[in-house]
Amino acid sequence: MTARQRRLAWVAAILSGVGLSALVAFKAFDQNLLYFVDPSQVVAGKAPQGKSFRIGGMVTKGSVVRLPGSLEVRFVITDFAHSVPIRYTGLLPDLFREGQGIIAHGRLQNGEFMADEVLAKHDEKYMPPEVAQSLKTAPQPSASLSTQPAQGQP
Amino acid sequence: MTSAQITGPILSVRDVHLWRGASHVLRGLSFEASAGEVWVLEGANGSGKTSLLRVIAGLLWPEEGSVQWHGDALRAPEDATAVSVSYLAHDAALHDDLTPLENVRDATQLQRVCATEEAQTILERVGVQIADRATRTLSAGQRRRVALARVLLSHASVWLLDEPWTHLDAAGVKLFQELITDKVNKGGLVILSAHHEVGLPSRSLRRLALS
Amino acid sequence: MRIALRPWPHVFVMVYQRECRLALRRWSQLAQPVVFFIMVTTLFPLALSPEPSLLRSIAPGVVWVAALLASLLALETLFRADWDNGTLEQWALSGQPLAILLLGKVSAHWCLTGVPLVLSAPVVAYALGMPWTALGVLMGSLALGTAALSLLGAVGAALSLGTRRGSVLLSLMMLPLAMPVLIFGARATDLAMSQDAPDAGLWLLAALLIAALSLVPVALAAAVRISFE
Amino acid sequence: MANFTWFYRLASPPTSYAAAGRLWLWFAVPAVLLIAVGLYGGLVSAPADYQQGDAFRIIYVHAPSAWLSLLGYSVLGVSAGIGLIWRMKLAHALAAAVAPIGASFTFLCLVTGSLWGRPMWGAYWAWDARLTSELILLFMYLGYLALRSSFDDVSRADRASAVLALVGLVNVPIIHFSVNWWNSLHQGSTVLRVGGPAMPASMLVPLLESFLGFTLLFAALSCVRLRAEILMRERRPTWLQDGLTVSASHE
Repeated sequence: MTARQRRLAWVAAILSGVGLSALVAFKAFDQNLLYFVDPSQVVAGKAPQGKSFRIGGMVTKGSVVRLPGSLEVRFVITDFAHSVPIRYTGLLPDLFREGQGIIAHGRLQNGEFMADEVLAKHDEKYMPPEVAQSLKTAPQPSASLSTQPAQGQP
Repeated sequence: MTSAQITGPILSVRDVHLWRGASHVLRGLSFEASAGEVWVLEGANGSGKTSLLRVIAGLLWPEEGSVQWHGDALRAPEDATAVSVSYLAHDAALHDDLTPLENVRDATQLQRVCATEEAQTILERVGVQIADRATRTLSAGQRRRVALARVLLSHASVWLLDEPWTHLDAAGVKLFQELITDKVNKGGLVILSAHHEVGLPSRSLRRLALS
Repeated sequence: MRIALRPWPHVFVMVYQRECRLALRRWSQLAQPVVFFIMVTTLFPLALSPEPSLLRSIAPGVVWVAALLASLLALETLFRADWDNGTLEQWALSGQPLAILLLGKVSAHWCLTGVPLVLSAPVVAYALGMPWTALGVLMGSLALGTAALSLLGAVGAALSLGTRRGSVLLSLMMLPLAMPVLIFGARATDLAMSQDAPDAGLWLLAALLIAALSLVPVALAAAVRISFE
Repeated sequence: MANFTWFYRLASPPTSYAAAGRLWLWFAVPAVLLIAVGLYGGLVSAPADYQQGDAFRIIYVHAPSAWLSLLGYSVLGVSAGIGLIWRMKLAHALAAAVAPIGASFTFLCLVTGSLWGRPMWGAYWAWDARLTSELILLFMYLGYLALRSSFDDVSRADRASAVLALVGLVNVPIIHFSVNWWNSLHQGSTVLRVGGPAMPASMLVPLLESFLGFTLLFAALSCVRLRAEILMRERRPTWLQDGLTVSASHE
């Protein structure tokens, strides 16, 4: 083998190694890669029992109840198919509001999700408040799409 | 390649420049070495003898100039010089936790199969009797002898020896002068560095003074 | 002039055997990473509290961080002796592919330090109250992960040859790069403990190991060559 | 080989020193103008966001620095590769010049990101995927700089850190993926999302201006630092002393 052939053999070996590694990595994508559980999975009993996990969904309009004299909040999140009630004590982030996507961390207890952390997921849109106002008043069938929580997506 | 190496010089060093930090160690050095020659690199400490040997071996890359073996530009040591060059550095490349026998045998086995008896014989020839003790117990001179046994075992046609007789006693120096003379008479090429008289036959001796 | 060289698989085996021989002559050094691994993991119950549910929830992270640190610590001196005495130079000049020789050295190193780590996992798992059902995944993921870490860390060890402060430097360079191994390994262990499918994490670890096996030897050879200059 | 003579000429220290000296002003002046215009547009004239209010304005610094942190590492990795393969000293000098700049922008990105996070998520630091990736990127820069600084010999430092930069460059997408896999809670990309930017022009134009402005600033800073690197490395050849005495005699 000449030096050139030897170098080519090296390159071929490395490339096939990297290719094989990519193949194996893609094998991993066949598996469950969800980062958080949605309410439908909770209702279907697919959520981890007795263990904390993340739940993601949209805060149902008109569901937020604050207990007077404490920091406790109750609300319901939905993925537009099923809903799960959530209970949380603590300060909520600014972006938390009804109709907004959130992710909560905690565990299930008697069908209720006891959150120890609530994180607001802000969407990908930036607009002046007037524009947002006019969007809200005008009938917008597609608007709900963008406010849905991005499921299983980074 | 086979025809070229018989006629032309084995090694040509052309206009090699080397800086170490801010100091210009080798300044446009050139020479050609052929089979049957002993080249002695002479010069004071810090004159670049070791650096030049390392450039020739391919461990150091010169900033300018080229080192060619048999007319091929040297790229990586294993491309052109492999097997036919044996390099003895300041450090003898011996692992303290291995025995001298294991050390020389492992080194040789990288290139060819080497039986224990063969290694044993060579070690005895260079005067190392205690081949099965840990190398850490050996004296500096004994280590040097073990390292030279490795050079002998390599069957290389070119020897690069950095101060080969450091730490050796008079008998040891004499032994290696004989070995080098023998090597050159058989058509080998030896390049060594030294800072005093080497006592080698002047017929094949070439000197290269480094400043 | 070129003598027929021994085929490289033979040389790989030869280097592997040399490393094992050397390691067995210093077997007390060999035990150090395992002892470190077990000690660090058992520090957590002492520092936090021995409450089983707490230990169980932090167990995957603790085990993996300890394994990561133990691997890096063990690698620190991997090339030092052979670099100091000039053996690596001889390897580079031998005409054999330096990458293969170094891979042989790292493989032996993993067998001698990584495998004991994997084998000691049951002790650690028991101490942290991990369920026995997760033990298989823990050991499997540790085997894949420590192998990848040995390869990656070896590059760091080779790069820090000839520097003034090897030990902290190695961790500083390699910890960020080792993050994926930590994430995948701890995640797979965590999933296995909660009786979920850990497959994704294991596959990803395997992918990392294969990628490291194909790319690291070249980087190692380059790093070692640079250290000669 | 002959086709690349211009390349080698450019790569010679005297030429590149002079070129970087001329280029940096060409980058710096538009950079300052664009950043001024972009920041004025973003911080003053653009309307507040309908959800995030005025806090969203930090995007005008945050997003360009995030982009530059990645650009910096790519420049670092690519020039390290060129330096290793073609043994080109200029490429190593560029890598050495760019690394601290990239690290600074990474740091800036983290600081602005956590300032943004306080009103948005309710915490300065959320273990969000992008922030975490950015943090690991900062650690990679720091590891690179640590390795570089632990060699006495410049050429060895160049080549060893180049290997590390390349290993890091291969690792960047893997780290990014693994961090995403581990946790995710950040908006998708705003400007580059499919179907065009989801931003009105009054917000978008200043953003693009500041992107371009900061990128030019990055280029200008790189030129200045590259000159310093070349000066430091080329103390020995005479072209420098000649050049310096010539320019001194002109004044």
